[in-house]
Amino acid sequence: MALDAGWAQEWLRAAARAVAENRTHLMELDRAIGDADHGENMDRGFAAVVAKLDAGPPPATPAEVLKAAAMTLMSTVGGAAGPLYGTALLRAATSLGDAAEAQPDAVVAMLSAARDGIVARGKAESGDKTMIDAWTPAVEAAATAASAGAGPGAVLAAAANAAQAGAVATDPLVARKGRASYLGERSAGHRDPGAASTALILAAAAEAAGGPG
Amino acid sequence: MALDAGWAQEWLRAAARAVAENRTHLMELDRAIGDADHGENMDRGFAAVVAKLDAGPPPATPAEVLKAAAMTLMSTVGGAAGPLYGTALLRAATSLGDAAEAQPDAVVAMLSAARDGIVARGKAESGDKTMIDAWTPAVEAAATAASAGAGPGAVLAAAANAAQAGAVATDPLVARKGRASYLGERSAGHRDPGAASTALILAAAAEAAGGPG
Amino acid sequence: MKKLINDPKAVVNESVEGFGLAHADLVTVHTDPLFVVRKDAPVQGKVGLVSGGGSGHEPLHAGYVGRGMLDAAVPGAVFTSPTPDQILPATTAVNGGAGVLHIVKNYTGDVLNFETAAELAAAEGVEVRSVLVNDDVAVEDSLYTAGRRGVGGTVFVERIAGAAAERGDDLEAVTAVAQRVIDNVRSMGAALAPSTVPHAGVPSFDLAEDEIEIGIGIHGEPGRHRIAMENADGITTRLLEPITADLNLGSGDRVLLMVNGMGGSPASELYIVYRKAVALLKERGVTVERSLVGNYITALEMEGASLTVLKLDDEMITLWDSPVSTAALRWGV
Amino acid sequence: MKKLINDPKAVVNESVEGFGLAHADLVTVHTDPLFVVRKDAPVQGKVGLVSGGGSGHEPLHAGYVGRGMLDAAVPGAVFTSPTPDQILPATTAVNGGAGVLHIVKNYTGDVLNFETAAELAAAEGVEVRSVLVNDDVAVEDSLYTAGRRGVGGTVFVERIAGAAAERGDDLEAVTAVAQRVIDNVRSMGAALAPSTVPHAGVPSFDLAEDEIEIGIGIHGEPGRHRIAMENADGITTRLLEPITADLNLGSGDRVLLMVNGMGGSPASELYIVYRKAVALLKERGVTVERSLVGNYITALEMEGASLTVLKLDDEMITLWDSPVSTAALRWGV
Ligand SMILES: Nc1ncnc2c1ncn2[C@@H]1O[C@H](COP(=O)(O)OP(=O)(O)O)[C@@H](O)[C@H]1O
Ligand SMILES: Nc1ncnc2c1ncn2[C@@H]1O[C@H](COP(=O)(O)OP(=O)(O)O)[C@@H](O)[C@H]1O
Ligand SMILES: [Mg+2]
Ligand SMILES: [Mg+2]
Ligand SMILES: [Mg+2]
Ligand SMILES: [Mg+2]
Repeated sequence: MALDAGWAQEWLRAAARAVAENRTHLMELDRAIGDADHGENMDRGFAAVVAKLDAGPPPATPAEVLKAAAMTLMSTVGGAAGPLYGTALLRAATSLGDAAEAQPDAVVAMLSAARDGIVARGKAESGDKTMIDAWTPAVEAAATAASAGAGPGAVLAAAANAAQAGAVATDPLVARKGRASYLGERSAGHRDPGAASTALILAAAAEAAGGPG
Repeated sequence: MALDAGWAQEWLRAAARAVAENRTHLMELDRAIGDADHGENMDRGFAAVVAKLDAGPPPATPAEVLKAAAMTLMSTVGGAAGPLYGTALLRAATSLGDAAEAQPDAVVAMLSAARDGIVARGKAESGDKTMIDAWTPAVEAAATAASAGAGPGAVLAAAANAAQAGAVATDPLVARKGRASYLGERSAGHRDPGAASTALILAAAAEAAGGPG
Repeated sequence: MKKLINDPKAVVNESVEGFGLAHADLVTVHTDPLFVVRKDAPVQGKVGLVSGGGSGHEPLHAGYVGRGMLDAAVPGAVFTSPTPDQILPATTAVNGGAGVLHIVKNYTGDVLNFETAAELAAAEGVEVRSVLVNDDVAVEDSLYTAGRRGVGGTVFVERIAGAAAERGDDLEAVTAVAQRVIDNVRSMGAALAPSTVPHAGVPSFDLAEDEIEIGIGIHGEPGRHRIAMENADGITTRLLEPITADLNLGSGDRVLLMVNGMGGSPASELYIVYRKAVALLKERGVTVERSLVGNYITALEMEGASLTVLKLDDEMITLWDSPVSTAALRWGV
Repeated sequence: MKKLINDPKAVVNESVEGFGLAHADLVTVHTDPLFVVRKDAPVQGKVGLVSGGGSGHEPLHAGYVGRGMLDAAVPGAVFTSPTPDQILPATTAVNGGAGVLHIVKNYTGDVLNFETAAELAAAEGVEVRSVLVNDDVAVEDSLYTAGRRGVGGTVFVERIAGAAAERGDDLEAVTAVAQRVIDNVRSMGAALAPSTVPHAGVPSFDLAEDEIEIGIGIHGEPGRHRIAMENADGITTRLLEPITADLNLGSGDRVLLMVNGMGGSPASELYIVYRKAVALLKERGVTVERSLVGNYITALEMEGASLTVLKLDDEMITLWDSPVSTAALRWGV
């Protein structure tokens, strides 16, 4: 499937489904090292995104879809994740410009812009046990896939796999940013909820692209 | 043993031991249909009585002992039981007058005066599921024993046995006085804590008398 | 049992001592025997107001000692009424020559201990009157029982009678307005989870995860009956109905409404209950003129809430609004 | 999970609605987006004070809206910071031409959302400053982490900056005094039992019958470490030591002391903690000039308490004592 406005819509709808299915799981992760609201926040936000998509006229470009989603997340998620995902999608939209569809290089640029937006807002570095630990390997894997000549779907699939591995790799880390950092050493041995939701969202992007294509 | 000042002291000390041993039991009874403090209140009060006896010069008459105990209970037990037992012992003391020791008829009169004092203050009738349901059969049994020619120890033993039977007989009753009355029908199926403590106290009186004598 | 306490037997003394330290501008704490009086007691020429009862209901009663409310509070052991040897000196300490009113919650223990203290005070030449608060509609009022309990309405009686005393009403008038509040106030409560008396060490009743107690008192007693868990609107309706029925509230009536937390429920939940109670009263044409939402008469850390409704007249509103300066209620000063 | 709520998703809206009904004399509640402003907002020529954060900390923040304290409170979902689309209209609604101060508790979510709102407000021509409250000594302060959390100190910042704004200080001066409070205030808390977030439905951590959490925050997060249950004096000492050390408190220092209940602990226990805290401070030659004991910044129905100590100067005392009229703090009016 071409990564057009239809794909972008399907991405967000698939993400909303994934977040809803994993609401309790994300809440459990956040309960262990945070305040138990990540699943609820993300579910509330993505449900609002879907409502927004349902209500509005079909946007013409993927950037328009992502921008609308960004604004909705920003005003419905709250907490740390709201501004971070909001900024990520806003930067992703800006990076896509008014292209009708995204080619592999544009996908890499989009993911990179999203990651950079999160860093700009949250100031986290790799290894701080945040969603950045899922985004950065995702961007790197996407870049590698794209330079190896993969199609847009395969680039997204590579990103999704790396994000998932990155999320798993947060398990042993001691948090240095976000709410989990208050726990100090006690944060080790638990997966970062934001990294886990990033993996879900990127898997949704790949799923919406219909696999390698 | 003659029912003299020494007996009265020993009665209260034995009662204090019995109440201390049954503190949790009395609290459990009160927890079921009241506010879970009867054991604590009685234990606090009788411990204070013992401390008072230990501190003071040995009183000359049983009435003096009972009067001191009455005042102490009144100012340390609190709740419903404090004024009721305080009044009971005060009236008991008054009934004994300045006799050096109590004969069987005086024992009956003493128990009867105590019971009447509780009724005067608390206005409970037989069957209201209160300590009266232990006191009244105790008075009756004591009177029967005395008119049958029993000695003072045997009169007290008869009173104690009847009080215990009276306490058991409160089990099926629906409370109409005291805190248990707030429960209405739900108070049935539980023993009244005040009736149970009355049985303990009268058993202590008999014990202090050293059995039928 | 996990509690922020040292020795279960020292709970009341240490707590009241801390209270005295925190509110040294308002009260003086007497120990041995234990009672709390208004800093400037006795106020000459003013009727003195004394209340008291078992501890564990904080801020009741010590939290209501101060200008425009109580002159003295007498704390008993936890959930156990105080003894006459405490009530008597509290009574004489606040007698400014105009007599003293005892505000007694209707529990056998409180009634008997205050009764004895009043007799002793009278013997010392202090004129003492008593009123008996019995506002809990969960308990049937009958000549053959101990009658209804005194619960949330006590706060209103202490405040409104306190205001009347403060403006200089005599003992008869203060007693009369206290009785008028009692005649027009009703309450009912529900518990979601029990409390644990420190010296008992176990919860005062056991409740399944999907059950609640309706018609509880403030001493951790079980309630009148147990029902399956309901939502806030449902519970509010269940508590308010018997109150409005008993007070015969109807169109045009004005009320003072208290949504009281039992000690362990968050304030946010009390406001959800308040929202529904106001709506239900409005449906009947009843106006909520004044209100209190918060922990005003508690049962340690019990989870739950009670509703108290007072049918107001103009004088009660004036008295309610007059200045009050206590640890737990303060306005106008 | 048993709570006095209807729909877990409606908790915040219904609760704030009830709050608005109960305190209609003090505040106006705006819904969609949700925020609470002082009845007479905007006060012309006065610096506007806005705070906010996740709900579940009641009375913080809406309970502190009114004369001498906040102009607006912005409630997020339970334990979740509010969003810029709520904070922005609250900010413009209380701008009386003298600019607006955002009082932000130091949590990533609050920081980011207030930051965005401040940018948007600036774009609309409103002068906005921000202060970051970070008083929790349980958390290590480091350049490489999110830094210390904002907890109990927030109440003091809101009150003292609110008093400065009320007397007419300009934005720079109000910001400066707020920062001075932040620089001199420290807190630490302990939990005996966790709370349950309505939408989560399970307690936010599990604690054995003989364990307590030391160094907890106000969001139901687990604390820094877990220890075996201790008595009130022991826990108080454990909480106070790091505070006095961090503030370097010594002989002659004067402090404002708050013993704050986390929501589910009875007031009587807080006074036992207060008693010990005062004694410990006295040992060091520190005088408790002013104090608060009660539920001022909570974590739903969590059982436990926190201590907050502010090193006072004369101006802070003057500001603290000036009139305040909010739902949860009221004196002098
Ligand atoms: N400074 C940061 N940079 C990047 N990600 C962060 C930062 N702070 C927190 N996060 C992410 O946000 C997630 C928590 O989101 P959420 O639970 O919704 O918000 P909150 O922590 O405010 O409750 C964390 O798991 C982490 O991945
Ligand atoms: N009106 C009364 N007449 C006689 N006994 C009473 C009356 N009211 C209560 N009691 C007795 O007091 C007992 C309760 O005592 P206690 O628990 O110490 O006081 P409280 O009920 O104030 O907590 C009851 O079990 C009952 O036997
Ligand atoms: Mg979270
Ligand atoms: Mg009892
Ligand atoms: Mg009792
Ligand atoms: Mg959160």
